[in-house]
Amino acid sequence: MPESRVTTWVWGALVVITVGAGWLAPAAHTGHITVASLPITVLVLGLALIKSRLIIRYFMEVRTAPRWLKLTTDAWLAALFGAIMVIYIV
Amino acid sequence: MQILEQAQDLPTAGNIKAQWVSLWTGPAVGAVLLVAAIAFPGFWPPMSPTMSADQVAAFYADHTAWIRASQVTFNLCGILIVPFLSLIVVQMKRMRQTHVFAYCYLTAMVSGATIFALSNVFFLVAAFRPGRNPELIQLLNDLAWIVFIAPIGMVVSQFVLLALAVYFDDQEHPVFPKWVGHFSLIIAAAMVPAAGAAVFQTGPLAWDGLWSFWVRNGAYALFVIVMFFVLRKAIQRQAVDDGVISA
Amino acid sequence: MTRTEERTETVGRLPGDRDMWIMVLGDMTIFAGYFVIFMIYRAMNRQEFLVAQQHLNITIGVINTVVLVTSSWLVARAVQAIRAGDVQKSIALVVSGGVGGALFMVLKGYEWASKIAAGHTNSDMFYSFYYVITGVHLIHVLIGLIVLGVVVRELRNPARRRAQMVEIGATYWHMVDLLWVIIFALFYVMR
Amino acid sequence: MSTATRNRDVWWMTWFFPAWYAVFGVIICLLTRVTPPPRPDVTAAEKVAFFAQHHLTIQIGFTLLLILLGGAAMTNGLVCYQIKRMSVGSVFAYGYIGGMSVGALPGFLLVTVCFLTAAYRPDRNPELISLLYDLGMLSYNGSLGCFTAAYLVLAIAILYDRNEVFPKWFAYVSIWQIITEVIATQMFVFPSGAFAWNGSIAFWLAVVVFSVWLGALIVLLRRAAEEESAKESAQMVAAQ
Repeated sequence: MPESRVTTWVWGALVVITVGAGWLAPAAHTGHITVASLPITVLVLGLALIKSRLIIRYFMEVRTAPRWLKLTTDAWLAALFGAIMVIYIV
Repeated sequence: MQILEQAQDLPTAGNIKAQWVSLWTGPAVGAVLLVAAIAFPGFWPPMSPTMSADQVAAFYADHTAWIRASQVTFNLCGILIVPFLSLIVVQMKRMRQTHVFAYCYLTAMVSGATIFALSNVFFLVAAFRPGRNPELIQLLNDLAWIVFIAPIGMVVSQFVLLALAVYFDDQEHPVFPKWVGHFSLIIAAAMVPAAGAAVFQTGPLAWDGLWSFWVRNGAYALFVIVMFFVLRKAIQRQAVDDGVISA
Repeated sequence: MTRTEERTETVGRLPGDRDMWIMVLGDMTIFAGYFVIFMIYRAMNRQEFLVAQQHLNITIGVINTVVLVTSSWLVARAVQAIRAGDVQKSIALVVSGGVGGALFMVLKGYEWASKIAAGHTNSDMFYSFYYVITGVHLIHVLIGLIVLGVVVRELRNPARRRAQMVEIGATYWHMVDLLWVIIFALFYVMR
Repeated sequence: MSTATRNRDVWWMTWFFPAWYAVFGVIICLLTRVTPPPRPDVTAAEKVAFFAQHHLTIQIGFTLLLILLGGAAMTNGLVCYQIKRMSVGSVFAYGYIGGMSVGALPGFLLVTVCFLTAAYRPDRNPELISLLYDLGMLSYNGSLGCFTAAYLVLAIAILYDRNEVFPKWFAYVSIWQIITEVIATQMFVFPSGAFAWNGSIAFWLAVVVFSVWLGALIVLLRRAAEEESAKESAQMVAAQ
């Protein structure tokens, strides 16, 4: 698959995930849901993690970058999302 | 200073003329500031830090007009010393070295002048409404005196930088003679103890004390007077070197 | 694929330059700090944050995310275009990416104005974070527009035209996108 | 003349730079207790108690700072000198010292004077002590524009420079500094929380970024001086 086609597919995935995640948001429902929800939060954070990694790997071209950069960006993602998750649960 | 006719329109002559004018702003501003200092009732003798709030308020109420007149003069004319100090920067840039000391001096000079300007404002605000709560007048008076006497860091660094620049100037004919460096450090040493004015209420280091008031201010005045003659000589030598005046 | 290309493929090639990656990784770390601190305050005021979050306009949030993701995609395409030697296409793509960024700022400005008009000022803790974090992000968008402007200017000048310059600008611009995606998840969507 | 002594003065200032910041760090952290900052969300009586508790160290520390205050100007003059060596001319160098010399008053002097004035008469009306406390801390932590201006001209100078006096990434680090100053605006609004003058974002994160900036600057100033020395000895060899 040519490079530009891959980029476009990634863009399509990002848009779809965004719209899907928007549907999960509390404000998307008129019923004023004001209860915390662990499954939804996990899902939302998981989707954000996928989106972030897609942007880093494909748009920022870390996919073909040196190993140290791949490791650094993955470590950043793991540390950030790990910390967010832990703080949320605790 | 008699500029040679054939050199009149040269840029070097313009430079010398500008420096010469700046040099003479020194004594002119010095004279005005001396008059202002004489006119400020709080200097004769310097107001004691041990005065109570009511006494301070009464002092401002009794001498409002003279405090305003003298401090407005300080406010208006104090920073006019800057062209004179800039002259030192210009001459430092002629010394045989990079210009780093000159830029440091310039920075310290600007900050130092700003600090001085702040003290006049505190004096003037205290005198603005003598009917204010005495505690507030005392606070403004404390701030005015502490800002006026104690923050000597900016001037001390100027003296140290000037001394360093003089010592590092290893030309055959240095811009300033070596003793200017020693002199500058002695003045710095004489002024340093005045920082104690922000702590002590009595004794020589209090803001009305022998050291913090008389020695500190006397040392600075002496520096300006001596530098007038040092700078005059340096400019004359530069003028000769540039072929602007005859030797 | 020639042999040299194959080698760079396995060793890996740094897009843009080292300096911009220091900027991007450092900025990502600083923002990670903001996010973690936000989460800590959120954990301490769960219900309050959740109620305040209801008043954010999710539709604008989704639209803005799509706008920024699309803008990022255009800039990624611009990098591919300049590598293929198509300067005009690359310029057009960078400019349209910039338009996306400008549109994002307009929408964000509208969102801020309507929130403030509705009384959701920074006296509410959730909104104090919202304004600061999105505000700092907006400054990054603004810097990004300047960066994209520089890229366009360099592309127009045949003497200075370099693919690396586009890569540098793109790296920064994708970071702006990346940070927004996380802001979107934390402020708008999670419960 | 020995070789490469013409920038001996630059070397002096380059060594002075970290020395001064070390002393400054000791003064503000250990003696005067303004960094990390005392709390903004306390009553006037607690502020009086703060001054009573640290009375002596505040007086020692800040009196020392009154004497050493000029060191800030000297460190900034050195950065100005290095900017002047860039290929971008003097504009940014003058802009840098302009911003920084303005910054000396709200950034250092005002907190020094306010805290010393508060410690000067501990029996002053607590409301006035409280005023001096707020005035000192807000001007010290919240003098934003002077430094922002200096960081901005520094960043632009580095990005446009072709002599490579400082690496480009340092321009970006200076931009982070601007961002932290932007966030610090919030400390004028919030007396507590993440954006207060002792807040996790407005203060702690900012301190980390500042330390990175300062540490990098110390290293880069040394590198710039080394390169200047090398260039000069090369020129001297060429001239002989």
